[in-house]
Amino acid sequence: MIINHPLLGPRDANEFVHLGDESLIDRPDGMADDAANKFHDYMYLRDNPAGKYRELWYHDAGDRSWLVVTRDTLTHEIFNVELARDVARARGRSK
Amino acid sequence: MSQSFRINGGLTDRSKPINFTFNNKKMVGYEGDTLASALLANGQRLVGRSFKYHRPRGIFSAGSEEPNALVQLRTGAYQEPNTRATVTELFDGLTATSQNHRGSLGFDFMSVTDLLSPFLGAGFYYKTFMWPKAFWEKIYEPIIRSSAGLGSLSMLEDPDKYDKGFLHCDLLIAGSGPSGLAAALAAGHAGLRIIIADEDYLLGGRLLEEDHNIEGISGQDWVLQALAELTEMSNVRILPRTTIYGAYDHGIYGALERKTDHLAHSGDKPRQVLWRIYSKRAMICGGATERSIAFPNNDRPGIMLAGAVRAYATRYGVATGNKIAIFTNNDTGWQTAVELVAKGVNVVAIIDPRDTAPRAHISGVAMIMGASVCNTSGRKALNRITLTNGQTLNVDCLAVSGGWSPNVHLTCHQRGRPIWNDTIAGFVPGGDLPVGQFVAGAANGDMTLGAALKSGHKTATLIAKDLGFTTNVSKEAKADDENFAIKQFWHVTGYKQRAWIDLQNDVTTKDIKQSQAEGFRSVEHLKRYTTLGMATDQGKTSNVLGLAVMAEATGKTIPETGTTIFRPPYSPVAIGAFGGRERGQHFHPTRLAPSHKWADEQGAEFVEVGNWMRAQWFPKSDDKTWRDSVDREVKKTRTSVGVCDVSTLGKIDIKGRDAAEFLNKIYSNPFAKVPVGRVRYGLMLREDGICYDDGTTARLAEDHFVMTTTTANAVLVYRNMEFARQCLFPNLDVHLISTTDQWAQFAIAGPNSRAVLSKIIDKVDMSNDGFPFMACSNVTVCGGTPGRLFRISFSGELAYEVAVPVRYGDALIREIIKAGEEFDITPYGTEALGVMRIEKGHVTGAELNGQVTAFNVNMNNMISTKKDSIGSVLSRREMMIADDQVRLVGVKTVEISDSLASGAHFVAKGEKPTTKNDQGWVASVCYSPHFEQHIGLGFLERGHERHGEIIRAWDGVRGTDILVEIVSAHMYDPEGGLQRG
Amino acid sequence: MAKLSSLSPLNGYQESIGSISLREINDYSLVSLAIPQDTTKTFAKIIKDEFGVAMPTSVMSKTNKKMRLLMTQPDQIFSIIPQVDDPEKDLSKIIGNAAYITDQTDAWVVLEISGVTSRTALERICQVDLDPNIFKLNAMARTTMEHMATIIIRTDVDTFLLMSASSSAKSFLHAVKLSAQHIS
Amino acid sequence: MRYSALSILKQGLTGNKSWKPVWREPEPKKSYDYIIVGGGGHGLATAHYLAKVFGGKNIAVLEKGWIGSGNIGRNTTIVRSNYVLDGNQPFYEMSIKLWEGLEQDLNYNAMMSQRGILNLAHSDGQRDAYARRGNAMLMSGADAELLDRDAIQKMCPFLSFDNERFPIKAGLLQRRAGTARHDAVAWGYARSADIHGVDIIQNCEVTGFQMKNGKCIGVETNRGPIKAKKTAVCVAGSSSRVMEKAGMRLPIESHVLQAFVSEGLKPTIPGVITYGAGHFYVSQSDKGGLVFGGDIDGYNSYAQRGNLPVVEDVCSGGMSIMPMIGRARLLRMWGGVMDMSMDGSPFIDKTGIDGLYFNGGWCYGGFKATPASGYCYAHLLATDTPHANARQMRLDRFMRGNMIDEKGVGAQPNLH
Repeated sequence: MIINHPLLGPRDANEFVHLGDESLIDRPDGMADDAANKFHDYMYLRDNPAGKYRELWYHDAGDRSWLVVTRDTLTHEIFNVELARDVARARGRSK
Repeated sequence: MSQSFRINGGLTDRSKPINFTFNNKKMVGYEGDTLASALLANGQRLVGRSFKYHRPRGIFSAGSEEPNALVQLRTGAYQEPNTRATVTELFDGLTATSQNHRGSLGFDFMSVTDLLSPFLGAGFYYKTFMWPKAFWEKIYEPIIRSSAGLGSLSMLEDPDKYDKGFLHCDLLIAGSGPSGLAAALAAGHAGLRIIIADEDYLLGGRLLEEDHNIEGISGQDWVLQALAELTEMSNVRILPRTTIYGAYDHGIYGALERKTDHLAHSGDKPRQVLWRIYSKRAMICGGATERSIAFPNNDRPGIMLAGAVRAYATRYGVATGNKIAIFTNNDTGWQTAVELVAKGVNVVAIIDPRDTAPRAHISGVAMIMGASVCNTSGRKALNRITLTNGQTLNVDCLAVSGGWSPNVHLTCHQRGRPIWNDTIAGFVPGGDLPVGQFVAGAANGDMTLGAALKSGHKTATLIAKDLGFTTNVSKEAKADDENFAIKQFWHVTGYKQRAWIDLQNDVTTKDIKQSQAEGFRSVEHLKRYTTLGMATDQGKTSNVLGLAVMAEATGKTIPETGTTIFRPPYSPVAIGAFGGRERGQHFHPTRLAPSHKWADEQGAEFVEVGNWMRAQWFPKSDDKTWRDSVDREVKKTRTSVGVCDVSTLGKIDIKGRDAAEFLNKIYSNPFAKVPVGRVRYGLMLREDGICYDDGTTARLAEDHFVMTTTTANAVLVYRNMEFARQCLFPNLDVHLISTTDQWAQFAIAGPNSRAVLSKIIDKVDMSNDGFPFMACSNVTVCGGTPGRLFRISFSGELAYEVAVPVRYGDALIREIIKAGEEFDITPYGTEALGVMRIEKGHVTGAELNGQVTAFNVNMNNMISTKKDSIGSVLSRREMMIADDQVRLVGVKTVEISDSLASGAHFVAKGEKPTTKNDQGWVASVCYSPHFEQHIGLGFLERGHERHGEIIRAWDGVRGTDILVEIVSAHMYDPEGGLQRG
Repeated sequence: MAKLSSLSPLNGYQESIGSISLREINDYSLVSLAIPQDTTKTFAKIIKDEFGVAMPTSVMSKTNKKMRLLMTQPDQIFSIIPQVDDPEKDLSKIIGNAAYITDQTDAWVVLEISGVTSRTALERICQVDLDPNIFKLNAMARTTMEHMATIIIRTDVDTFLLMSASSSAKSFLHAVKLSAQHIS
Repeated sequence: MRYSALSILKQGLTGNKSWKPVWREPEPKKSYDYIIVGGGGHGLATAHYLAKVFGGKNIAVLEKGWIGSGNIGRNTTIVRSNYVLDGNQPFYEMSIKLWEGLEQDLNYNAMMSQRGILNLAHSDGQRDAYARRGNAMLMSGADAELLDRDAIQKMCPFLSFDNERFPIKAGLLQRRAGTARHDAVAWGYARSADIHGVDIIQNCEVTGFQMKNGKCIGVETNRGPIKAKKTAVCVAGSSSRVMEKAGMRLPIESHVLQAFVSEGLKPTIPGVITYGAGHFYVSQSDKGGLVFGGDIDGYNSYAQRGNLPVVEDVCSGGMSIMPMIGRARLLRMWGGVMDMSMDGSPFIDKTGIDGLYFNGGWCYGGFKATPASGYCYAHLLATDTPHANARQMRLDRFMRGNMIDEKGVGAQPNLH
């Protein structure tokens, strides 16, 4: 596979490490009352779609960026690649 | 044997004879021959035995689709099983032997299976060999295994080198026949960066094997002209002897280039190079493969594909027989006849099941329409054929054409399905091609020359436009279209003799019918039940025929019956080539510690820790065993001073205004308020609450920490912290720099460590008050070299770690040893390190194995409840903090003389070692010179409240079962006075 | 006490293989400059004013006699300068709080490969497209070769700098050397 | 028709004309007591044991394609019981015992071949972990032996014992492990289930579940609705896609695992061998092909195909530990969809929905589990209580913190 890095252009996927679902960005608040349930769902439950999937990749042998890749799990076609940091900020994560 | 079947013409160089042997028979061929063409020239008909019935077999094709002519090439460690003679270039001294027979090729004891064939039909083995139970492994299976398989490996290490590489292009063209060359010319002139690859060593495809005219010159001359043009272009890369074996995601293609297979010796150069080709677009111009017709006894040596007979005559100057008959259901068979006759080859008859007028007029050839071949004879070589009209003909070669199958393989590697085309009676590429892939020529169903040239040129021109190369549009080469009419005629029915479909796996029309009768009707079931198309030729000549027969048996059409999926590789690829150069010592990179050179001089034993080589111990002449060395190193360190290279530990510099806040989220114990100049032990959890890593982190400045991780987890910890930094807390001002390779770090431990270091460190108050336990500081060493000093202890002794830039590491270890001479300082390795940490009760990877919680290691009080750190929430799940969980304990053998092994399980006295009675396990052990017995660390149910208890350490796989006493993990200096002193 | 002598990862290795020459470069200092989100502009101005070098991009290094700058991460720049004893100290005087400075000189081995066939040799281990029209002069890429993280920079038509981890320097040299031998 | 040497003889003498279909092709009925969704190995085994052992009646297996078209038809055929955790090991040992009697139980030769599995260790730590595992195996009633370097060299002289990057330190050997003919397992179970009255319905895709006040009362299919007292899902790589129709999210991701087979060779290696310092395991099929594989590709996929980096990684591992295979040619590579669970271990459990049961999360280890999975699932369906050997394979184990994580890599499916 080839991942079109937003800063570096097309790179062979073997430079990257795959983590999993984009939703891992949405880490729940550990101090909240329902933290136990929230963290269970966050850590263990997956949509695992057959089709468009937003997933996290890490440019391990490259610029160390975490990326959010939108890819079709049936065809492997990649539609979009973003810097995870930008996505995280857009989702309101801060400190 | 003389080359009695040579005729004039062809592309072999008669001035360059080449000697070779087949089954120790000396033979001669010419440069430009393949092993197959040379064997045929020498009149060698019988070349191998079939897989199941061990039927005599001869050369069937002239290409990589060959199912029969598989030989063992070369000898000794170079022995290469299952090598297709039809694509093996002849080289001087080539040795080949036939395979899969007991006794000689001519007399194969195993051919008895042929007589038993009525009982060995499809799937017979599923229905028997079940009684008695014990017989399968001992008797039946060994027999099946030894008769199965084809060639054999030498069982010796492959002495050849292999390499890999990466290529980039705008357009990859797979195949150099008419459509491929037309495409290359068009794209080349347009300025695209192109790669054109062909599995053959000569480019030109069928233009080398057939007589044609293009633009008024012969097809072969046109090829030479085209190649001359392409060679001139700097934007064109021509790869002969290169098979595009697979189509992968996003325009990546796998290619195998055979660099030295055509030579007697590969020298010190790679035998093959495996290319990964990154293409913007790709054109598949792989042509088509001819198939046979299933008629009784259609597998005898001398029965060949018509196109192959034509190729041997035209390209190699070899007549495949003295009396040749042609059996064809389409017009290309007639073209073969015309060309053979023109070359003076004796064609006695052409048999065509079509009830039409002859498709051409060929004088001297009996043209028998509306008839078929219904039997043949000649066990080791064909000598007679019988026709459905009762006629018999004495022939030594039968050229068969059952039509052509476009080579759609590469279009299907991403699970695209080809579609059936009735006009050409073959599958053509479907609509769902891999992204960026196009197909032209016969591979796309353009079976005639004119059409192939046209589609090649047209497609390439479109691609050029699409990629923005618009200026040069070259003109298209023109040629006439030959006749290509075909009748869908698959097999000759109504006779009881077997008619073969898959020649290599011995699948006959009977097997297909039985498979249908037993309900294995889906194509995949058919393939799996009969093994149709699963041989080394992957059914290139048999799949379509098999489908057609199954379709007929089920009363369905071929499209309804479907097609199996083609999978990479297009033709088999040596495993060595996929392995490339990453073998032996170079399987993985090797990392060397800064003191490696010095340690090597000391005669240290080294051990792999991940990719690192670490000194395990430093033998002295009077050490009798490795244990003597380790015990000595431990005692010396505990009584005086020792030094150990700990540079392999992961080091990460953490900088930024929010560094402390960041670490407070990463570590489960508090880190926000670590004062500058102090080190703190940190426990790191995975988000799922399991212990991940531990280590010390030093605060060198308000905005600067230095973290150490275990050697094994350095990369992962860094990655996880980058995740936290970028994805979870994107607005913290914190930066990570891995400094593992920047710093050489040495642990100096023992009562005299302070005295030794005082000589190394420039002007630092080393007193206990001036530089107390868990202190850290930037320092200079040996008169000005910038360094870092930490007072931390893994051994439990008064100890320090001193770090300098790696380039000074070698010099520093020598200085430390010098400074330590008066105290008889000892270097110690990973074994002594391990002994001391076990004595002290420190956990490492052996305990923190990814399954263990802070609760298990009695550290759950380190997980702060006042903050939200990674893993804290999930670490509190009920089962993870349940009373009956295993807890970290120390163990001592009850008998001083007993030795303990890690991996032993805890079982109560008098109980059976069963899963139910399993109470835990021993995680790490050592002989402790301090306690003068074996001790260890382990995990035991409720272990924290069972100190003093005597229990068994049961080690069934090593056959030991001893009594141990459960003690606190902190066995050596539990109060920790020594390290603080 | 004697000042500590220094030893480079490949001890000044130099060799010609066919038309290719390989040599270790070890007369430099290398520091990592981590740039806080709010000081990017200040930093850019400082290096422009003080060193006359523009900000590098993530695919193009910037260079002059004084230094070469590589963007190795979105908020991290490597600066290669002539060798000094304590580059952290020297640079912090100029850069101040505009970046966090970390000496990385010893973390890397730097190998220079040059010669008309250098690209052909690199084809065997480098999956980045080195076509001169695409990977232009001073272009840089952080990639992997033979499982080793590598930074490659084009310093001339047929000359490349290869940077990899110092601890695996010998394995890295082997990989590059073998490629040169295989194509010579 | 009962299979025997005699039946083959008879048929052979009469031209093999009267072989009967191995299973019927019935039309689906309006309703069943049990519907098993998924005609793979586990589904067919479940049907077999449910009908034959637990006396279940009125059972249907619904398969969207052709039976055995899933991972049972595309795996590397390894059978073993060499786990360390008590949530796994007794279950897999039970499975081996069922394998050992399978031919007789099914009157079908699935070619279970106990030629052993050898796991190589390349460091002291790895050896000790294998010792702990081997002891756990013995405690469960399985067989295990810890071999030293010399014993391994005697057994496998062709392994790389010089110039190795990671020397062979020891090996864990289970002699009762081995391989079986994967397709035949599906066909054998199908044939036996069919004989015991199970309707095996191919080309019947489940498109939804029929719900009635919170209870599952049947399924919707492309061949019409079918009622069922109990609906048992058993669809491996498609687990998430199917259970999503019941509104469930699973602790499962679907990943691609590639496998490889070489050209046919005369007998080359004894049993199954796994490399402890690289991603490579290999065995040799009765037809002579080296069947080998390694890690999953590492990204979610339903595409049933993989990519080159893993192919090359696996083969370099093979060349490093077994440098004599260099001149053998790789004949075919393919990929299967693995239902990778969050801790690498499976589920055999009721769901939150009455009448709906789930079996999945087998990762890349489902083949060897086929008999025990079918048996325990049938037990659960028939008795509504989990079989003792599958009692930890529950869907709620993550909530309770009772993970069965053999590898110790945590909630990251692509690392298991």
